[in-house]
Formats: sequence, structure tokens, C-alpha cells
Amino acid sequence: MNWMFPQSVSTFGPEIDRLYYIILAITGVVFVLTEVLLFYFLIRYRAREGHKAEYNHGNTKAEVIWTTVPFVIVVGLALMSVGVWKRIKDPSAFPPNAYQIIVTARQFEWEATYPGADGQLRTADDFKLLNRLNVPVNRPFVVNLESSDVIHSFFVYPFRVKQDVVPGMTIPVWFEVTATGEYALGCAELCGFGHYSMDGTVMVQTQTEFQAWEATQIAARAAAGVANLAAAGATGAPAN
Amino acid sequence: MEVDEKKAHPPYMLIWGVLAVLMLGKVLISMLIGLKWLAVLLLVIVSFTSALLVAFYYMHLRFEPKKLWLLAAVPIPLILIFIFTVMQEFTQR
Amino acid sequence: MSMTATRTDYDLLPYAGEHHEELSFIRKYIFSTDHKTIGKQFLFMSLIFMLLGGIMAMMIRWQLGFPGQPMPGGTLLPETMSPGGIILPEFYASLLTMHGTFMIFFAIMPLLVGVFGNLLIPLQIGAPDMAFPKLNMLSFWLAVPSGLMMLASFFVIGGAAGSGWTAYAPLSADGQYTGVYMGQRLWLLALFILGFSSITGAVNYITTVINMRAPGLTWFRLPLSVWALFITAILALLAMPILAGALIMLFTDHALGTTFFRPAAGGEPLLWQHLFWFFGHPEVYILILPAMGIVSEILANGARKPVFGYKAMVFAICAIAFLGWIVWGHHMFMSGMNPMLGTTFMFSTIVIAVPSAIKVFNWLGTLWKGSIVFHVPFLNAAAFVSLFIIGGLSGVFMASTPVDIVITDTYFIVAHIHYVLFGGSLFGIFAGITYWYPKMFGTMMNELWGKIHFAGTFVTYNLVFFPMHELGLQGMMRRIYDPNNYVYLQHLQPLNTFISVSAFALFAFQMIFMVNFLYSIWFGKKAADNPWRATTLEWSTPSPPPHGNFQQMPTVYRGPHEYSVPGAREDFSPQWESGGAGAPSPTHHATAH
Amino acid sequence: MTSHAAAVGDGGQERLERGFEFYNLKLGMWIFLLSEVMFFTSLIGAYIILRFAHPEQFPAPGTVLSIELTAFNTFMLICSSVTMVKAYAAVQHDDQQGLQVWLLATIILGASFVGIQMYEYVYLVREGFVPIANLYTAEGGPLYGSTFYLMTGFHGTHVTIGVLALTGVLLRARTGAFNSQKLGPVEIVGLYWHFVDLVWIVLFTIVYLI
Ligand code: HEA
Ligand code: HEA
Ligand code: CUA
Ligand SMILES: [Cu+2]
Repeated sequence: MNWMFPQSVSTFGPEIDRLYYIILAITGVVFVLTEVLLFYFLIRYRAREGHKAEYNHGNTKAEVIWTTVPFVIVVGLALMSVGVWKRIKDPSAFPPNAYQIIVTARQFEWEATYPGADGQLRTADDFKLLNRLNVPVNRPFVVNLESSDVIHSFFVYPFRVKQDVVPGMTIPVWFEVTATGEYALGCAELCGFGHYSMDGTVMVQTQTEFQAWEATQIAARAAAGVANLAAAGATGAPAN
Repeated sequence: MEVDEKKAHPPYMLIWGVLAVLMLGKVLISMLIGLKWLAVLLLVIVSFTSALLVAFYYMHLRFEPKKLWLLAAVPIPLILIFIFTVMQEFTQR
Repeated sequence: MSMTATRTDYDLLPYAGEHHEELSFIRKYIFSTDHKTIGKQFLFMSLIFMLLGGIMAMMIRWQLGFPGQPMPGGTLLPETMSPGGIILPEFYASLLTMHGTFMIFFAIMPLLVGVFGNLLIPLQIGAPDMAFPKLNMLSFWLAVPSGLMMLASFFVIGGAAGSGWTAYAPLSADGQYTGVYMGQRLWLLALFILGFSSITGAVNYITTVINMRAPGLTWFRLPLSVWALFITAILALLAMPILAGALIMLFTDHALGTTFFRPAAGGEPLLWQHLFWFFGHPEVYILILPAMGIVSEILANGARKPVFGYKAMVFAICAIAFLGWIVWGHHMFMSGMNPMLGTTFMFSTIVIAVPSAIKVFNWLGTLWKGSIVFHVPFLNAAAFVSLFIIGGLSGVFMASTPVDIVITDTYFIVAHIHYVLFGGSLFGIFAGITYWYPKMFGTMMNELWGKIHFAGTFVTYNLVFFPMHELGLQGMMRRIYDPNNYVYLQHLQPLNTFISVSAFALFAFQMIFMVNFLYSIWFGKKAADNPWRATTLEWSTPSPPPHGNFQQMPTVYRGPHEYSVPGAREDFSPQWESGGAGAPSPTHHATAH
Repeated sequence: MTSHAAAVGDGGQERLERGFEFYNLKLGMWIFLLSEVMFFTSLIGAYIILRFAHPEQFPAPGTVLSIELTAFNTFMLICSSVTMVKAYAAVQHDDQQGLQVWLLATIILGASFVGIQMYEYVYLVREGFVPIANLYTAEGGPLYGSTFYLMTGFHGTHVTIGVLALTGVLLRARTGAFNSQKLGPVEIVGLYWHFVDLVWIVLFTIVYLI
């Protein structure tokens, strides 16, 4: 779509992208202005015969202008960013009744825990996936991030989601995807020698597909029986 | 020392007495006052006073140019900013 | 409790005209207490470490440009680093960690603070030496073993530290996560020693500037380089001990089993980040402010004009330094920090653009209506302005919290780092070295080769680092050994290869600088006392100045950058010359040889 | 205090323009102490923050640590501060005897402080109060042990350095190196010593009493 950003597929993605382009426009103007002036001055005022530099210690009026104008611009930028940031990161502003899962990061893999039949996390019927996430489209989705060793970072670029995973904390992050497909999940924080290889896949399905998939997972979990369940849970092996 | 300097010494022994009493006071506050926040508040005030006494009289800050007071005060806002900001981290956890 | 302020104080040092004894070779060149010699020692030390850091960068670029292919000469390295010449992931992690560490702590910081602080402060304020010459020597002789220790960590069992120059706990707090035990501890100890070295240096600089200025040199007549170095020293004085404390805690976590940053027993990984960045952000301004001061001075010299808005420049330096203390959280927007704090930090961060704007526009104002002489120092200084703008503006993207979600920990950050640190600080250093080279060595560097180095560096530098913005926008994470592991990054390989090839060219151009630098020490053209026709005090003494710097204590009569004063005989009016119109002064004649 | 305001006009003055009215060594010591403040900030700040985050790991005052013993130790440090100013007052009056006696008293008090701290450590380690997380068996949690030893340990290190520096000054004082005209080293070692005392006043409060 454009050469800068790969397409964003989450509800807040376009808002971030828009902010990016606003900043790009402002800084672009500042960039062109300052660089053009710089090169113009370099050429225009190069030393020549019979030409003398003007003795000048400054100009208070100019000083005031180029202090206040950038101030107004940058504070404006910050004000524009506040709302978007709150909407994305403020835990009290998370959309209600989102689908909740846990993702546990460890060197060098991602383990997703789904609530299972009872719809509750951290119960016996939870089922797990390794390096894979299934996500329903157009539904708020909350990932509770946990780490069992070092800091990782949960990164799905097309969703415009990135959040460090800190051991000892549970950090929720939400998104609502707007297009089905397969997206790459990556780790963006140096977490050891295998950091580069800590990738996974996010499958975004239609809601019906997702429910069907969830049902088979639950059925498989039930069929596996209590003994297998415990074994699978203990080793953290994927259910499928 | 300059010969023309007529300044008497600060009351060193008096300060010492005050410091000792303040220390005793702190121990008593800690042992006797059950109300946690009140004890903490008092302790902070008392130890801040003691610290100031040491700086002002034993380190002679009281008799130095005001510029040095300024210099010596530089870290204080930084310390407060750091500690109180990072504490915010844990108010919600 | 006061002492008289005359030069009879027992802690003052003799000027050149006064008696001083002959020194043995060792006392003169190795354990010297002369600030100029120490400055030069710092120069050699940090250039060598920068060369090492550059070589590490080349290996990084080899791996990213030609992943999995045997590196030329790679077979010379031990099996534990690159068996068959192919760089291992663990070696890559050590390389990027040590590249960042060496460049920041052992190249740029000693170059700016150790070299220019030492060389310029006494010379530009008219003092015979630093306030504490022995402490100064200690500062250097702590830095050397610290750097060697850091280097040695490559060769211990387990290899060098591999947790990034930021050493985020708990990766860095427990050897079990990386298999690096000894290396990480050496990293921590070496930085601790370096911190001590910086603090002793800072104490010296601050005392010297406050107490040893020549008569007439009021605060607002200080050259901007001295102002910048002074404020930088305050930053270092207050920031390095924070790092030192944090390093100790991390060290005991790693070596003894305490639990400050290890969450298993209740420690807080984020506390490390807070401490590190509370030091780290002032640190990045330590790395830019002296360069800004140097550049201001050289721009004025090249343009033959006074610095535009001198006082505003001073206040901007102070404002940047203060704001630098309250923005550290911008490195932690995505760290799991309380998101409300993120908002506060965004505001404070973005406001730094204002004093930076003041500086940029004043630089432009300095050039405006000048009469510009394009000597090599000036060219590098102008490049500083043009590239710092790019690096600074990319900082604004990251300061906006929502945008930072996308670009944090990608190559956009790597681009920012190098625009401010290479485009900014290092170009400032190139400008400074070439400008004060005659004062250091008494000879001039070759002008033509200087220009070739400048042009080549400017072009290849942009070819290397500008495309990194694009890599970041395409989602390429930093610190990854092989981006091809992600399918969506595979189409970037040609760009990565292009960057690597450009980087090799960039490195090759640095060799020109190295040869020019070394060759000119012995074979360079003999330098005049004041080859750039400049105004500050260091140019009133011979090149190089004798032990004790000045024949007698100089007196200062005017502001620091008085060029093209109307009615003056010359287009520069030195600080040391009395009289309004640049009349010849007795001091000047006394020191000419 | 002599006044020689270093107002320097454009004329050539005989005097240096000095920002402060005292000598380099003293200014340097004050500046160094500022960096010490920041050093202790990072250690004490870490303690305050960790304790705020994990109050359950820090038992009430007096349960693990002995307040009485340390109160006595604190008192000794306060006494050592007063002996230090006495030494300084002595040298100001060219009282060589007094200088040496008071310096010696300061050294003895300082060394005893370190001695008592060592004793305290040994006692605490026997109780299972150790800095090492997985050996910690005392009340509270391992964060308590880690922070306690690091803070008090680094303070103790400072006291030890101070004792050594004082000893050096005493040895020089015995050769008559100092007098009312030349007392820089006595004054700056005093500044350092009082600073270390000041830090302890803060540490004692927040570690033992709060
Ligand atoms: C010399 C070093 C230096 C300097 C000067 C700066 C300057 C700035 N930096 Fe940078 N920064 C680093 C070195 C430096 N930085 C390093 C090393 C890192 C990475 C650390 C790591 O993780 O490894 C980093 C990372 C970093 C981050 C964290 C990114 C992340 O990890 O997600 C952020 C976020 O806000 C940031 C912001 C800024 C800002 C706003 C400035 C500002 O000071 C810039 C101000 C300048 C300008 C804005 C340009 C000039 C102004 C004008 C021309 C006026 C008009 C402008 C406007 C109206 C906008 N920097
Ligand atoms: C001032 C700092 C500085 C400088 C100059 C450089 C220079 C270079 N850097 Fe560096 N870089 C950092 C600071 C710096 N870097 C930091 C802080 C990081 C982050 C580390 C981390 O993630 O932890 C980083 C990370 C980093 C990465 C990302 C690694 C990763 O995330 O996986 C890459 C990748 O391309 C890179 C490349 C380069 C290249 C090609 C150069 C080239 O410009 C190198 C060119 C060569 C030289 C500049 C040497 C020249 C030598 C002389 C001039 C000496 C003359 C000698 C004598 C007289 C003896 N750097
Ligand atoms: Cu996990 Cu990087
Ligand atoms: Cu920063």
C-alpha cells in the first residue's frame, strides 16, 4: 500500500499511522527549511574578495520567535498523542468483554493459554498453543503477557502492537484486528542468543471459524483425558 | 585563617548535644508511636533537621557564600524527582 | 574560613614563565600531570578504542549484509566466536553489546570530555593547568585499565557480555540466561571503574572553571566550548554515580545472589531500567553538549562572525542539561512502565526540542551574512548541524508515545542513535580534532586529505544510516542476528547488503583520517601560533604551548567570539588584546617565539 | 571572612576572578560530595522504592535488627563528628597538641563504629539474615537482606576510607605540617567525615527506625 508502513490491520493502527504522518509532515517541513537555509547560507555567504562578514551579536525578536513557535508545535504534537496513547495503553480504558488469553514468553518461544470450555483463565481446562495464536477478527482481544525468564517483547507489526513482557508482572495488551490472515509474531527485546529466532504466527480468523476452531480444541482437550491433560499441561506441549 | 577574622566558633558542643537528643528522640518515636504514617513523618522531619545541623554547623555551610548553598542543593530536586516518579510505578500494581 | 584569592595560594600552579623542574621521560609522557599531555593520552586511547568499536561494527554489518557467509579473516578468530569464519549468534550478541559500550563509554565520551575537557579548559580560561593535576592523571590511568578489562572480556570463558549496552536485567543479572558469567562481571566492573574515572575528571573540570579563570574572564565571556564542557561535567558528576550504584547492585545480583533486579525473589527488573536511564539520558547529553560547544566555536571562526545569540546559547545548554534529567522514561514507554508516566515523560521529552531549536537556529544565524572560509574543521562542523537536525527530528517521532509503539526497538532507533552520535558527536569530534590539532601537536593536518575524508565520510555515512529509518519502518527489530528468520523481513536483505557495503566504504574513509592524523604528527606542516586567526586564549600561546601554558597570567578584555568587529585592524579581535580596535598587545608579543 | 569580591572590570587585575572565595581543594571536595550524594541516592533510592513495592519483605523495626546496638553506634559517629570539628578548631588556633589529640579521638571512634558494624554483621548472618537470596532465612524477605547489606556496607566502606584518610592526616599533623595558615587537608577530611556522618543519620532512620 505504501512504501513506509506495511498495512495496518487493527482498529487503532490507522490512528498511530496518522500521527506518524503528521509528525513526518511537521518534521519534514522543519527539515527542508533548516537544511535549505543551511546550504543556502553556505553558498551565499562564502568568503569572496571585498566581502566582509556583518558584525552581529543576535536578535532578540528572532530569538523569541524561534523559541515560541517550536514550543507551540511540539506541545501541540504531544497533546495530539495523549488521547491515542490513553486509548491504547491505559488499562482502565480497555474495551469491555474482550476475549482474554495469557501469553507466556520464555527463551525462545511463546506459549498461548486459552480459557477453554469454562471461559475462565487459569483453570484446569485451559488449553495451550506453542508459537501460535488464534485470534477472531473484529473482536477486542486482550493478551495478558507473562514471562518465565527474562524480558521479551510481544510484537505484531501489522497490529501496531508492541509490549515488553517482564518477568514478575502481568501486562495486558489489547487489540482488535480488522482483517483475517496470517501475521508474524516477533520478539523485539534482546532476550538472549536466540532472540532473533523467537518468532511465531498469529492466525486471524472470522468469528465463526474461530469458534469452530475453539470448539475442536476444547473437544480435543476433553478427549485427551485427565491424565494426558496433566502431562500436556506439565510439559507445556501444544494441544494440536 | 585570616587574622582579621573575628568570628567565634559555632557552638560545636551544643550542636552535639542537640544531635544526640534528636537521635534519642527518633528511637523513642520509632518505638512508641504506633501510627505508622505519623511515625514516618516525624522521623523524616527529625532526621532532616539533624542532617541540616551537621551540614550547616559541622560542615560550616552556614558560614559559606550563598553560592555554595545553591551548589549543594542541586542534587535535591533530582533525588526527589527520581524517587517519587519511580514510586508511581508501584501505586497501581 | 576563606583563603585569599591571590595566586599565592599554595594550591595554585606555576605559569610557563615561572620556574619548573625538568621531568624524566616517564613523568613527562606516561605519568604526566600536564593537562595537555593527558588530553593527548586520552586522544590516543579513545581513537584506538573507536577503531576497535568500528571493527566490531564491520563484523556486525558483515553478518547482516551477508548472513551465514564466512567472514573474510573470520577464521582467525577463536572457534567460540566464528567457527569457519561464520559469526555465531552468541558472538553477534557480544559484538553489538561491546560495539555500543566501546563507542559510547570508551570512544565518544573520553574524546569529548577527556580530550577536549583536558585540552581546552585550562587553555581557554588562561590557567596554567587543571586545579588537581594528579587527580587528572588518576582519571586517565583509571580509564585505561577499565578499557583493557572490557576488551579482555572477549577472551574469557563464555565470551563477552551479550545483553546490550543497556544490560537489561534479568538477562544481565544471572549468567544462566546467556551462559556469560565472567564476561558480564568484567563488563560491570570495567564500567564501574570508568565511572570513577569520569567523576574524578568532572570534579577537576568544575573546580577549574569556577576557580581558575583569568582576570576579566567573566562567566559570559567564557567560550561556548568551556560552557558546554562545564555543564557536561556537572551532568557527569551527578549521573555517573547513579550508574555506579546500579552497576554494583547488578554485580551483586550476578555474582553474589542478591535480588535487586531478579524477580524470582522479589526484585524489580524495571528498577534497573529506571536507574540506568536516569543515568543514561543525561549521558546522551554528555555525549552531545561538548560537541555543540565546539561546533559553535568553529562555525563562528569559519563564518568570521560572533556566535549569534551567545547568551541564548548558554541558556539553551543549561536548559537541555536540566530537561535531560526528567525525560529518562522515554526509553521505557513499552517497558511495562505505568502508562500514565509515559504521558508525563512524553511532554518533558518533546519540550527538549525547544532549546535544541534555539541552538540550531542560532547556528544558522551565525552563518547568516558571514564570510565563510571552508576549512576542514568548518566543514565538519557544518555537517554536524545538518546531521544533528536529522537525528534530533527522528527523536520527535519516538517522543510521541503512540508512534514509539511502532518504532521502538527497531532500526529506526538504530538510525536515530547513529545520527545523533555519529552525525552529531563524531562529526563534532572530527571538527574539534582538526581545529585544535595544531595546538596539540604543533603541526597542521593535511588539508586536502582532510577534505577527502570529510566528503567521503559525509556521503557514505548517509548511505549507511539513512536507509536504516526505512528498515525500522518495515519492522526490522534491532539486535537480531539474522533478520531472514522472519519471512516479512526477507525482502529487506538487498537493502541490508547495500548498507553493509556502504559501511565498509565508510570504514575505509576513516582509514584516511587515521593515516592523516598519524602522518601529520611527524610530517605535518609546522603550525603557526594562531593558524585559524581565532580569538580565544589558547591561540595566544605557542603551538604547542609550553608546560604552564602562558608566560604570565593572561588578562581578558572582551567576549569570546569577536570576529569582524567594525573598525578593527583585523577581522578577529582576540580576547587577550586590550584596546577597542585590536591593537597589538604586549602579551601577544611576549608569547610569540 | 575577608571580602575580596572578585569583581573584575576590563582593566588588568592582579587577582584571579574566582567564583568562590575559597581554595580549590575545598571546592573540589564539596563538588565530590555532590557526586557522593547521587551515589547514595541510587542505593537508598533503590531501597525506598523496593520497600514501597514489596512492603511484606520488610518486617517492623526491631524484629531483625537491633535498634539499641545501632543507636549506640550512631551516637559514637555523632561524637566522632564533634571531635573532628574540635580538631579543626584546634588547628585554626595553631594548637598542634589539640589537633593531634582530637584527630586521634576521631579515628578511634570511627574505627569502633566499623568494628561494631562488623560485629553486627556476624550476629545477623548467624540469624540467617544474609544478602544472598536463597540462603535468607530471617523474618521478612530476601530484598531486606540485599538492600541492608549493600547500603550499610557501602557506608561502612566510606567510614573505613575516612579512617584511613584521617590517619594519613594525623601522621602529617605529627610532622607539624598544618597550621592556621595551612589547614586545607584537615578541613577537607573533616568535610568528608561529616558527610559520612550525615549519610548515616539518614540511613539509620530509614533502615532501622522506619
Ligand atoms: C547524542 C545523543 C543523543 C541525543 C542528542 C538525543 C536526542 C534526543 N533523543 Fe535520543 N537516543 C540516543 C541518543 C541521543 N538522543 C540513544 C543512544 C538512544 C538509544 C538508546 C538505546 O536504546 O540503545 C536514544 C533513544 C531515544 C528514545 C527512545 C526510543 C526507544 O527506545 O523507543 C527517544 C524517545 O523519545 C529519544 C528521543 C530523543 C529526543 C526527543 C531528543 C532531542 O534532544 C532532540 C532535539 C532536537 C531536535 C528536535 C532537532 C532540532 C530542532 C529544530 C530544527 C527545531 C524545530 C523542531 C520541531 C518544531 C520539532 N531518543
Ligand atoms: C558513537 C557511537 C557509535 C558509532 C560511531 C557507531 C558507528 C557505527 N555503528 Fe553503531 N551503535 C552504537 C553507537 C555507535 N555506532 C550504539 C550505542 C548501538 C546500540 C548497541 C546496542 O544495541 O546495545 C549501536 C548499534 C549498531 C548497530 C545495530 C546492531 C543491532 O542492533 O543488531 C549497527 C548495525 O548496523 C551499527 C553499525 C554501525 C556502523 C556501521 C558504524 C560505523 O560508522 C563505524 C565506522 C568506523 C569508525 C567510526 C571507526 C573510525 C576510527 C577512527 C576514526 C579512528 C582513527 C584511529 C586512530 C588514529 C588510531 N551500530
Ligand atoms: Cu524474546 Cu527477544
Ligand atoms: Cu533519552
